[in-house]
Amino acid sequence: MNMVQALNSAMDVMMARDDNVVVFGEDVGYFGGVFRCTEGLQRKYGRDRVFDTPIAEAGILATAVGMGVYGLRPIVEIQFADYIYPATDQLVSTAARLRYRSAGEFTAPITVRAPCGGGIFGGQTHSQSPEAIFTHVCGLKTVIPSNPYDAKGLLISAIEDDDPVIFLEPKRLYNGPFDGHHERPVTPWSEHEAGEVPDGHYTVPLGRASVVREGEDVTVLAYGTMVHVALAAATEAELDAEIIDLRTLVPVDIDTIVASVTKTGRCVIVHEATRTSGFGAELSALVQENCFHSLESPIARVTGWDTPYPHSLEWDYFPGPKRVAEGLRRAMED
Amino acid sequence: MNMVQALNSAMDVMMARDDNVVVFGEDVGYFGGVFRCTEGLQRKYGRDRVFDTPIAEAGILATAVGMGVYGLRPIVEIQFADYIYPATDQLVSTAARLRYRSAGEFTAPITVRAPCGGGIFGGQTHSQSPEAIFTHVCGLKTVIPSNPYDAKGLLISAIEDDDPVIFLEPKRLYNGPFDGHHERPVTPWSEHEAGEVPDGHYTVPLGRASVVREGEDVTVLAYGTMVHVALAAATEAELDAEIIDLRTLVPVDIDTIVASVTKTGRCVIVHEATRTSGFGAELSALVQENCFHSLESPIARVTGWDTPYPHSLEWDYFPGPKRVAEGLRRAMED
Amino acid sequence: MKNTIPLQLHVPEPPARPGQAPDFSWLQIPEAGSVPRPDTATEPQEMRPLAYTLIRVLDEAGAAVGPWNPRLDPETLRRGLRTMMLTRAYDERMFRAQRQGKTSFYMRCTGEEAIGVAQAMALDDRDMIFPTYRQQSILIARGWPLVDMMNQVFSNTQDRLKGRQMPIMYSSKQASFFSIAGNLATQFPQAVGWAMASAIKHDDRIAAGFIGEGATAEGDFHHALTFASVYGAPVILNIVNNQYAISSFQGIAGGEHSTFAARALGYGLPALRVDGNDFLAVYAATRWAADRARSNRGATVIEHFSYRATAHSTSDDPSKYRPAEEAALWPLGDPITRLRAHLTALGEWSDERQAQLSTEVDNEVQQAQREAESYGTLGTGEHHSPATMFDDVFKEMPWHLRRQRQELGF
Amino acid sequence: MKNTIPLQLHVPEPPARPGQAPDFSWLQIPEAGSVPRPDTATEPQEMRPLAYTLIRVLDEAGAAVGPWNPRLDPETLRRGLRTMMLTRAYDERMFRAQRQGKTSFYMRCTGEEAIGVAQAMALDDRDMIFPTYRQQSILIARGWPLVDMMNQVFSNTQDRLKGRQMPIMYSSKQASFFSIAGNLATQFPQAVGWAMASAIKHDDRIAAGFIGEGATAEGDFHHALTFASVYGAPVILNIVNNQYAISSFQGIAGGEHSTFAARALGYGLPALRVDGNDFLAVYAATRWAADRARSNRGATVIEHFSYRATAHSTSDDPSKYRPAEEAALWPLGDPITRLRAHLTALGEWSDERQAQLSTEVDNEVQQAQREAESYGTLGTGEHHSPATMFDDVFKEMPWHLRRQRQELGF
Ligand SMILES: Cc1ncc(C[n+]2csc(CCOP(=O)(O)OP(=O)(O)O)c2C)c(N)n1
Ligand SMILES: Cc1ncc(C[n+]2csc(CCOP(=O)(O)OP(=O)(O)O)c2C)c(N)n1
Ligand SMILES: [Mg+2]
Ligand SMILES: [Mg+2]
Repeated sequence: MNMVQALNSAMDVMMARDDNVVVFGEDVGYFGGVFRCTEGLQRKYGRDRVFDTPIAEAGILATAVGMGVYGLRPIVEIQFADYIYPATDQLVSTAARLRYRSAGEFTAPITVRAPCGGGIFGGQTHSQSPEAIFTHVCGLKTVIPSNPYDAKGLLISAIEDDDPVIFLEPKRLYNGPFDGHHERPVTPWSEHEAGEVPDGHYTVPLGRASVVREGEDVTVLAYGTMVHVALAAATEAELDAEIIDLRTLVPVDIDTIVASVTKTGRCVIVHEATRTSGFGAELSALVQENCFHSLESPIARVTGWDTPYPHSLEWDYFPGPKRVAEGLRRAMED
Repeated sequence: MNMVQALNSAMDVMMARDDNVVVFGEDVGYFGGVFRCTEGLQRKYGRDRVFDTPIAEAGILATAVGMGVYGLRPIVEIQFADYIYPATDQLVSTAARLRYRSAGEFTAPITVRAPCGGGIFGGQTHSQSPEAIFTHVCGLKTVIPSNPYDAKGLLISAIEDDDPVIFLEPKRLYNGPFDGHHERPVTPWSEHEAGEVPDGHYTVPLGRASVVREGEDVTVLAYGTMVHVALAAATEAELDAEIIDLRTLVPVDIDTIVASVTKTGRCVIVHEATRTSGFGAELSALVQENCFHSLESPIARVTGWDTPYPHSLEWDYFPGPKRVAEGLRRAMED
Repeated sequence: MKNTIPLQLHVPEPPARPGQAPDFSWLQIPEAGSVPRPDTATEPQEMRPLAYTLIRVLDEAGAAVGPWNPRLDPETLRRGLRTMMLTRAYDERMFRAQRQGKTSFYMRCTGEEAIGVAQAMALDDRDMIFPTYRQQSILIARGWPLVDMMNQVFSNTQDRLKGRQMPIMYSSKQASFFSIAGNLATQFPQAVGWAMASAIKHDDRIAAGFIGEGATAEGDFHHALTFASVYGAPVILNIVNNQYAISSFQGIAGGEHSTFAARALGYGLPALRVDGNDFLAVYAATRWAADRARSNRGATVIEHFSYRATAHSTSDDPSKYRPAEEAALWPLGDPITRLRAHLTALGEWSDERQAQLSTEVDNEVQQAQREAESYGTLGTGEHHSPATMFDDVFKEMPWHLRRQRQELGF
Repeated sequence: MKNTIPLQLHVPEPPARPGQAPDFSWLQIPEAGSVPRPDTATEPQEMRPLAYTLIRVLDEAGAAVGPWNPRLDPETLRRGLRTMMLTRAYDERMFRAQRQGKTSFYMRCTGEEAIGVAQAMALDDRDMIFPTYRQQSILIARGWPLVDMMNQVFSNTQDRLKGRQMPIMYSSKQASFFSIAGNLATQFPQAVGWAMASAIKHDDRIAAGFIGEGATAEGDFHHALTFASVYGAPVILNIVNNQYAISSFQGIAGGEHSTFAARALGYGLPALRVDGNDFLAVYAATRWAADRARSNRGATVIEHFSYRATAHSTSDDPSKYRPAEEAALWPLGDPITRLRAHLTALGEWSDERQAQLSTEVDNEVQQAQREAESYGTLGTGEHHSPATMFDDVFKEMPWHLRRQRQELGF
């Protein structure tokens, strides 16, 4: 399966198992979503469990909260992560805070799916990676898969989770493990082992990172598309890098991070989002707080620039394998 | 002047100097604002330059953007920083991006004033410090004053600035330099030298920190209320701490930070906001990147917890002088 | 080509400011009983005038008149009166408690008691309420213990919300009363979502959302009406127009050129505009709307036209922005006085019974307060352990919160 | 007490899906000339029916009839026809350029040309437009160079927006055409803010905002109408109802039980609903609304009833969700065909002149394209230097952006 099919399968499995699972969002019903992630679900589960909504992201989140309070488990799609901002208040002030403010009486077990990241010439409003904002909001979990197997397993975990989960889907990975070499064709997921996705129910737990490549020289903390870029960069820099796919940003898997950096003594953090106050800052602070005495060189951040995502210059913005490799080399210097 | 009067004076001065300055927001007109910051301005400058608005923070920001495009310089008040979330899309997708997306043709020279921070038993929706979110948004400047003199000078700079500025006002400082000792009465600003505020026009530049206390042992990076808490903590811990009041978070004054940490070799970061992905994370990452070889102990963060701001337990949430002093001692240990 | 008149900004001003005499000349009050009551099966577009009038049942003499008269029996009326009086007594006590330093903040609903009480009585107890902060009367009408409410107001050791929430931010799943939000308007589209869920599950429970006229300006209001219209959600969307949003009169919210009820029409939703100080009118309107919702005819918007008789909250001083006498002279009177007059006119009430009831509710409140205070007040500082501060952020506490709790010493 | 009917969720469905015959039976089309034209001084509440009808000027025979006939001279009509044809030719060329890999994306306004062109011609060139992504016709009507627009579409070295923006996100201060937003609806309340500023400064310029019927569901729409109503802002609030929002028919946006124009009424704003494929109707409605705005009578909402004749964008395939023939059979026809018929009926046009004009606009577009391509296309990769990526985030570049630019090697 590619990632779109894996996500579709996760929703399919959960809708079949649990009558309380409903799916809605802009264009997700008859049409099956602009990225086709919900294709066939309306036909299979009916219009009152899978439906199109008005274009009002705040309305989508608000009704999802109300449904969650009733006892449903809504999965909502925000067409692009860039369009989640109108829903900020409903997310921050309500979904994230409901359990706390009602001391557990009312909850919002919502999964918010949103395609994120660039690389499709989407310009500043179809390319953003806003994860850092959600990680600052207590009460929200934030998840970003990097491959179809994880995508399905994590999405099922997110749907089953009793807390609101922001589930960001790196749209550049929908069809294959894009490693930043935009000049080359992408191999399809069918040729990748993580494209082997079971049909049925399984979970990949939230809060657990995955060491996608073991190494001794330097630790790379990455998630989403950047996992594949980091893999390419490590190979190209000929470094024995240990690459960690965080998968869940909150709660982050601190043990795996600390174990790795304690071992390697060096750390490079990679993300596509703008740098200042990106999630890389939190990771850097955590590594520094927990591994200070192991660190042999400064923790490096390789990230998107602090500019909007530019249309024609997107490959100059994107932290591709060359820039990541440079970061790795820098981390090896001191 | 206390801080309310200083802010009022900044707006008064700017409205008198520049016909294009307008002030609006919820209850800011006839009533003069729930914290009285705009008192008397409507009477003085007329109803079409100072007016009440419908309760729609996104509408306030949107109309401010439109006015900015026309050529005005709107100052808008968001009644509590906690209520800025409905305006996120207008702030992020428009105000912050307008200069970039029009290559400088259209701009949004808006100042968004919002009282922030806790300590008034306001519970989770009248106590938040959401600055980190804005610092992640390229195109926005974020300012937080810690005393009346700076408040006036920085607000004038913000109004004169041609880019959108988020101007957060620690409401606990409106009446005096609150140092976290909530059990003691606060001395009024009239007894503090920063309460001596000139009547006329002057500026405190954006992007420049202030070293409020020089010291050799450890650097404290703080802003807003925490500046006063840090001062108290340093005295109580009997440490020769250098305390830096950042004043502007974006663009942050990296030179002052680096000079200080290079000198002291130790750094404690203090803020009231929740810890994870707070602005402290960015500061920690920056210090680590720029001063790695000078650091003698891990950079410590003393912050609000990753929970909503609780009503009755607010002093257990608030990072008061005791916790900051502990952080200072920890930084001195290694 | 162009007209050369210079453009002008219009900024609405209230009819009177402090120092001026209250002015009600703008108010159009139709006679009680004069507004027709269409069948609930009527198409919304045939009922548009109901958004521009005022449904009133109680006339000046205290008689219940016209087609909207819900013909309630005296027992029900007395229960309504008692609940309104209990609410007011509760408010007065809690207001004083705040002034005495027993808590940080309080908000009264004085003058607006009929809205919550009559609506609660006209609904089923299992119908879900998404309130604002001025519907404490609904909890009281549903028999929720005053002690429990006070525990919340005092943030004491028995506060089910563990002292986390500001006073008056009640929450009771058992009473089908949603957790009150600090961020205005958020609950309004949530009520629609809850109602949609009830429809998805072929349930028979409906929802009722509340919003102040000031907060209708938020985008959430628009989302609520849009989604309610699109999906035919079984929900009552109540707008409480108490003329003020803190210091701003309703013209600033957009009430100068239209009614708030009329907002509904553009979405194809029916709207009723009712005298919110008329217990019977509110009751009847609620029943009408509930009947529509329960028979799959979808949502109804109700504007309750009322007056915020006291300050916005304990932090507010209305004499700074409106004439002091405006409240007392409000032409639609006081809901308690009016229902009492009705019962008296019916021969079902007397000054003695009134005095007795007054003492009774005072005692009830006093007794509850004594108990609640025995669990502590914010002023005296008995509260939940700081360790509880880290609970309920998530269902299970993640490592970083556990570490932070340890940092705090727990 | 309760009705026992199980509740049901209503989910709107379009009249026809792929494989079904298009169904227009729901459409109510009043005869051209049949809708009265009130004086612009009329009170909004007296004009409510205008929100539920359809103002049409051009009849089936191509005659201009009724009180809304703007009585334009043939020269103006021919200019309108030419601008619409130029827009369509431009769209076709750019669409093909995208298919040829010269750019990443394109959006046509096919079938909606009259809306932008007639409105632009009825306004003053200094009136400020806050467009969506389907009003390229306004730029063209204002005489903005096609080459400049193409440079933006191609993100080439002459793109004034420095390749930053996706294709079609034009911006031109000189043409009083606001930078197009990716986030739907944001521009609508901004138009109101601009108009408020114009009023504050006693200027005589008005604003015109545009929004799709789908995007009216966003909170921004509500804020625009609320602020426009409260402050009497001199603005025209245009809703382009082209029946679709990507794959969703207008019922999903809330068009099943009401018109989009009718949203205005609840705010006390007047609304006109016009045949958006009728050049003369759009022109007349715009003039009426502009006259109101310029004489300090405030905002008008106009719903332009039209049909999105082609795909949403180059990324879209409408055959997946609507009958293929629906566009061709749209009962209100094509705006170019209709204006041409009118000119012909007037004896002011001929098939020869039409053919000639067609060649002329094609050549004009072709020539512009040749020039634009000489500055590069996205496909060939000539563009601004990556160093420019760091400009204009702020007026002055702060240290962190300077450092990042250095990191990139500039
Ligand atoms: C999003 C948001 N903005 C602003 C506020 C501050 N605020 C609290 S109550 C209030 C006035 C609300 O007025 P209205 O909706 O009429 O309700 P009422 O108080 O009259 O019952 C305001 C502005 C808030 N709580 N939330
Ligand atoms: C806030 C936001 N949400 C979603 C989108 C994605 N999107 C782009 S166009 C569109 C449909 C808009 O339809 P409509 O408003 O009717 O305009 P039309 O395309 O028909 O001109 C959607 C959902 C967006 N750009 N912005
Ligand atoms: Mg009110
Ligand atoms: Mg459309």
